[in-house]
Amino acid sequence: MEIFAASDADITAEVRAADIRATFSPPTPAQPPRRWKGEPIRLSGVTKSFGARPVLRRLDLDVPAGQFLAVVGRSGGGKTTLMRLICGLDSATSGDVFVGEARVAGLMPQVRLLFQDARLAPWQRVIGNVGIARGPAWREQAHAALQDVGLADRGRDWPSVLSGGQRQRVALARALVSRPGVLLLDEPFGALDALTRAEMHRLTERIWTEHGFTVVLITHDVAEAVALADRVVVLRQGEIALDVAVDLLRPRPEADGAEAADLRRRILAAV
Amino acid sequence: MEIFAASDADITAEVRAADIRATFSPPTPAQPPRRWKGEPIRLSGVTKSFGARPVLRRLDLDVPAGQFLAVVGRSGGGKTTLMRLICGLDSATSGDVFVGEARVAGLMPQVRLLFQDARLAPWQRVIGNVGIARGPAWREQAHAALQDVGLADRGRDWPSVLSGGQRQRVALARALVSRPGVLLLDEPFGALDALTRAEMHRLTERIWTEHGFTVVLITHDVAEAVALADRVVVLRQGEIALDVAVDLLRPRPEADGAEAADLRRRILAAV
Amino acid sequence: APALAQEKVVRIGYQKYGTLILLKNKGLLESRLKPLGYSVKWAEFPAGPQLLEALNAGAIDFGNTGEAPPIFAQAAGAPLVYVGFEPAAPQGEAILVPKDSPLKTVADLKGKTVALNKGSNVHYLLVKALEKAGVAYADIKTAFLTPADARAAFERGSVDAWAIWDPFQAAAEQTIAARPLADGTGIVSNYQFYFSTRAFADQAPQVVDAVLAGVAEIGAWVKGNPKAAAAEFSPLIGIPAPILEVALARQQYDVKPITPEVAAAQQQVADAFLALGLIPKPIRIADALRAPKS
Amino acid sequence: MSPTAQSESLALGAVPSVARQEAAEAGLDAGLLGRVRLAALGRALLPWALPLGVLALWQAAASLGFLSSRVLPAPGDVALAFWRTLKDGTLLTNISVSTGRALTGLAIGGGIGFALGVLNGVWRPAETALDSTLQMLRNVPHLAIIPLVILWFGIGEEAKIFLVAVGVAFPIYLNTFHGIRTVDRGLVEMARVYGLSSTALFWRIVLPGALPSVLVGLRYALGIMWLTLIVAETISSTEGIGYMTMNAREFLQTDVVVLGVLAYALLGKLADSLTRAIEQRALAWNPAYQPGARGVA
Amino acid sequence: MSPTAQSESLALGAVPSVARQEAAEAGLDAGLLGRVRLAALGRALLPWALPLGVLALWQAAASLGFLSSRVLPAPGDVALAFWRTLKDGTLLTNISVSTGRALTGLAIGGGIGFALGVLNGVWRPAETALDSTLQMLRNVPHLAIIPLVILWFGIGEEAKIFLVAVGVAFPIYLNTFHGIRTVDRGLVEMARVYGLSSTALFWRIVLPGALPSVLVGLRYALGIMWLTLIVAETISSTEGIGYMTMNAREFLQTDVVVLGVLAYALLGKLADSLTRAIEQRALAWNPAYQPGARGVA
Ligand SMILES: Nc1ncnc2c1ncn2[C@@H]1O[C@H](COP(=O)(O)OP(=O)(O)OP(=O)(O)O)[C@@H](O)[C@H]1O
Ligand SMILES: Nc1ncnc2c1ncn2[C@@H]1O[C@H](COP(=O)(O)OP(=O)(O)OP(=O)(O)O)[C@@H](O)[C@H]1O
Ligand SMILES: [Mg+2]
Ligand SMILES: [Mg+2]
Repeated sequence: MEIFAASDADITAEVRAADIRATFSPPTPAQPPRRWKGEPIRLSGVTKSFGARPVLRRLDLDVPAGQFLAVVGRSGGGKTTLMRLICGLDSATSGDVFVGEARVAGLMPQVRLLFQDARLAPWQRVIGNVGIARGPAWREQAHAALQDVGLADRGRDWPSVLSGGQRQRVALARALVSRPGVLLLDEPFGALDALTRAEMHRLTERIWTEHGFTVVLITHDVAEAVALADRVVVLRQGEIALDVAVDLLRPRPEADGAEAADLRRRILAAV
Repeated sequence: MEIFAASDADITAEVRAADIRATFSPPTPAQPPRRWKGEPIRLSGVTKSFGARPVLRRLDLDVPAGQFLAVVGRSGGGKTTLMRLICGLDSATSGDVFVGEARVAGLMPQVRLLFQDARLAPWQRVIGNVGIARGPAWREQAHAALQDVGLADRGRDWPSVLSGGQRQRVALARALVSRPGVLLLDEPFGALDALTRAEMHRLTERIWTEHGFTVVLITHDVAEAVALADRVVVLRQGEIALDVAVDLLRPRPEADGAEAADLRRRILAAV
Repeated sequence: APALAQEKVVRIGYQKYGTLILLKNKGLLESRLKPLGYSVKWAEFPAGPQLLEALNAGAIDFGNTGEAPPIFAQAAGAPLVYVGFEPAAPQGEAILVPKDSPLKTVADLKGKTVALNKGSNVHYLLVKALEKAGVAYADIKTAFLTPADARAAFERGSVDAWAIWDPFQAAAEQTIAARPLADGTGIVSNYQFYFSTRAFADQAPQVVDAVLAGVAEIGAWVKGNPKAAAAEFSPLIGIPAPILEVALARQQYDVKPITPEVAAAQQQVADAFLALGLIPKPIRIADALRAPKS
Repeated sequence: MSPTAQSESLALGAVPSVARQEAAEAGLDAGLLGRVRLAALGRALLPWALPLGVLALWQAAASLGFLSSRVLPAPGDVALAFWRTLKDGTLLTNISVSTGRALTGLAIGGGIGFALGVLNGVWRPAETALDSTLQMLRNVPHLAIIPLVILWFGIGEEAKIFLVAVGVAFPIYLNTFHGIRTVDRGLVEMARVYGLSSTALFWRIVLPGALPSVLVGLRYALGIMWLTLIVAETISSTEGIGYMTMNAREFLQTDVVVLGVLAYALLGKLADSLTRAIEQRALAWNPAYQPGARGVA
Repeated sequence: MSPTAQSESLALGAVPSVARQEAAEAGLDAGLLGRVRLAALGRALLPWALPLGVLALWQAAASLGFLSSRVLPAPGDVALAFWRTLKDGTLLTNISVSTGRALTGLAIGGGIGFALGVLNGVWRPAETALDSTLQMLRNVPHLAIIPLVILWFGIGEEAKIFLVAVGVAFPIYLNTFHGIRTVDRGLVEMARVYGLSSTALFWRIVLPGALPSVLVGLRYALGIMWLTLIVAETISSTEGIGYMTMNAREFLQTDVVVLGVLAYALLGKLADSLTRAIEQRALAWNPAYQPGARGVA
């Protein structure tokens, strides 16, 4: 019976390799980022329509491994759709999506997606939701991740009693704890206040720097895009209206210089 | 059988009165805002705990009729809880909440709440969700509201195919179409891009000006609070950390003068 | 151990009311069969049709019922053979009416509703009684009900009369003073029959005979000690002893191999059922008799 | 397992669009198109493969003498019985009489079960007072209470319809109750905050939310409806499919018994297809109920 | 209706905290506290009010001679029969024999129904191939296929257990299937994106999501389990509660019949309470299943 016979073998092998690597290389935060673990993403001529409604039109996009890409665009502009194509939840009407070497057809094991809605399993406690994949030592990792997002004391709660922002942070913890090759973040900070948001920015940036995966971040906050990303893409009417590199030194303080302000203005104009 | 015997009589009377009023007073947008329709909100010594966790501590708050109040605070700070107390979905552990003349005990018919999550009924089409209360001429009103939020062509769709921001706008349309005495908005613009957000600001402001209901708006965007509200309250650890009036002339352009910037800085510091 | 493993079994089906259950209870059979290398496995059935259903499926080797079920079984091709009968007991079935019923004779049944078990011995009784009274079968209404249901319908007054056999007959007579319009006397025979499968009767005739001998022994005992038998029977089936005594007294206990007269009477029943459309094709009782002993 | 194969058996709701797309591409090629049509035909026939296979095996076993025809007649014999009873009209009479009883019982019992499910689902005090009793009643065997039923309703149609009604009431009750209890509370809150009257709340939120579960109850009840008849029609019947079957069993007419069983099976299938049609219409908003939908995994 | 009264009967999940708060306030006053305890006792007894009321009416009707004791014996007679069968041990033997059969059948049939529900729920091809057949089989009346069952399993325990297994399999199948099909697809997507293997997906997402519905199926099956025995124990039995009841019915021992019916009712209630306990434990995350929860409206 092959009902549930996903490519488990591959996944286990992956996990085991990562495990061994983790065991033999002691964590050294001072090291330069291990970018090699991230995987490139490539879209070529991707069109996606729902019925007669075209959402993405012949999109071409190259994201090098380890890049932090921010995607900005109007509501209903196809950003979530783009994410679903990259992780293989949907398939393009035409055109090809590649992650790493492989053409995307079906779910990609190295890609993780933080959904726009939190999608916490109501029957798993908060800690169980963070460590949903139950890798080795998941409990400690999940607990550490909860601490990172400021919810260390909520691990034993049911998700249903959390506030909106707390749920979003649990989802963020779950995404960050998974340490993937490609991380897709669909508005991960939308329900957070300014201070919490800044903390989460620093957290995301730190883990990305340590781990070196490729990140695609959807955000409506242009300042956020400029503060976090290596490159910002504006999606308008299914096409790329602007594709701009953010060449600012890290760490970047919240309010940057004139260069950042100029960038923000350019991006806002393109949305 | 009294199972479903809410205070329908009262509601119907209300609706009928409103109806008659609407029939006899032609819509005149040039008129000064009919503030008298809004109702005041008063909290006195309100404490709310979940189990051993106190969320609101002896809160006192007076919102005059027709005021546009913004509430800002950290994630998990009890903002949503406050809203639920005002509209009667939850009851305070101690203290009293008043809306208009009445002490809140059970649902208040004159209060409408836009929930933090969109809460669209999946089995109602978009237009059916907007006109969920099915007042007289609901279809026309719902259609107009959808047009206002930029989703005129999506009325016949199921909510499940909408993007995150589109759902939020449907929920906003539903809240605005209901023309209540008190409107509670729990992060209504969180999933919207900057441009759409500005449009929705203008829409909300316009309908509030026309209709004169009391508004409590929860937002994480301090600029938004300053741009929209008459008054901003910062909720910190269950208490009011800042309560400041925004005495800026309307209409207020996005980027205001130094006064607004100063206000923003003060509020941010208090969060 | 090998001897035990080779011990053969005769599977006997019985009903709650009849001689076989007493035979089982008294434990008379086991000693008779032991010398033949057989042990007994008893199986209880709620009624004759179910018993023959099991016989048909090869789940039992021996059993007894009234006169109606074997006719349907044979019509269905069941491999049963008649191996014995108890003498006629025409009083053991009757057509009852409530005690204050205006009906006085069978002829009064015209246009009335009679409750009965479809295709049972009382079905035959009703046909024959009507025939004798000169009432066409089509002129009465029938309500086909099992005894328990019929009793409820009878007491409620949903039916005017009830064709029923013992011990229900005796119970109705004694507890609600139901009045018989007619019993089987002079109309039908009401035999009880013993059956085996063709294969078993051929393969182990001595066992069949031994069981019949056991039946005869217990029959003789019941006949001699009706009170004791009723007392012993009563808790087994939950019918008060006084009622049982009446019912037992109306039975005959003298098991005999099938005689040509009995076979002919049974053939009449079969033909009557054919005429009623209860069986789809004619059957010959003679085909289901035990081969004469050589 | 290749990624493509994986998407075939494991992918989610999204995949139908892949299938559609593939079909569209295939449309360019006439040969492929033919193959696609053939595949669709295969999909339509697949549900019947198992029953027909069993039928074939059965006929084979009967022909080769593995099965005693006394106990399980050959399909040919059953077909003959079918033809016979069809010709003399008894089969259709029996089915139509039973259908009448079944539907009347369903209307009454289903209505009561639904009403009780709603009542207990929306109103806790009612649940406290009634649910226990209903759970006890549910467990009372029909066969045992027939004398009581006769006492109450006589031996006419009422008794039979009563039994059917009792039989169908409980699955509908249980599933309605469950469906209502698990309606999304967030939506109920929303509806009340938006001033929906209790009636409106029921029709616009509670009922649609409970509907999938109610339909499961209906589906089960449609089976029970026929099954109860086999008990009900032992009460002074001369017509009806339950009567036909049990009467034939009494008289060991196995061909008619099997015919009856097959009739039951087909009536059950019919009722089930009906429920599915209702589901597809009434739950059009729910992707899980649409024809193109796949399993969850 | 005043707002307060409204909140009593109509308010949502939130209201238990009101109740708790009221209780706490009441706690300050000893008299009130007593009243609160009394109210709690009342709530615990309320479910039994209706059955006990019926019992009282029944006794009254019997005492006043409205009921023929031959058709429906007085409660006193039933109590006597209870005492009699309890003393001679037959009641307990019958119940324990039946319980053994019931649980064995439940384990087998429930297991198969669950497995098929899961299989067809997660894998569309299986559904296409099997569901139709199952819907047909579901509709085959037990009473009619007893000859076949005897052919396959003889007249021993196997036949009875088989019938119970068949009876319980279908409600569990239907509800498992429905539960799995309506699991939140968003969560399934999430789980797959987070690399859960199919087994993990099943245990962590699909099964918990389907559990409420599976438990409804179990609840129904626990009733069917007992009910089937009344048919199964007509196959050559001398023990069992179904045998006891039907045998008594055969011989018009109405007191024993009613005793049997009552035993059925209580066993059903017991089984139901068990399922509720399971629900409250297994669905602790779901506010709709907690004891304090109110109806939706
Ligand atoms: N399954 C679907 N069926 C039909 N239309 C869909 C479907 N999914 C998305 N759409 C439509 O595609 C368009 C793009 O949706 P998408 O979710 O990608 O937007 P988005 O850029 O993420 O917007 P937001 O910022 O509001 O989340 C929307 O108009 C949406 O209604
Ligand atoms: N039903 C409940 N049971 C227990 N705790 C709860 C419940 N509802 C809310 N809480 C807790 O109360 C606190 C305040 O929640 P609330 O939803 O009011 O926050 P909030 O200010 O709206 O936050 P956010 O901005 O993240 O939405 C949180 O810590 C939350 O976990
Ligand atoms: Mg989106
Ligand atoms: Mg909130």
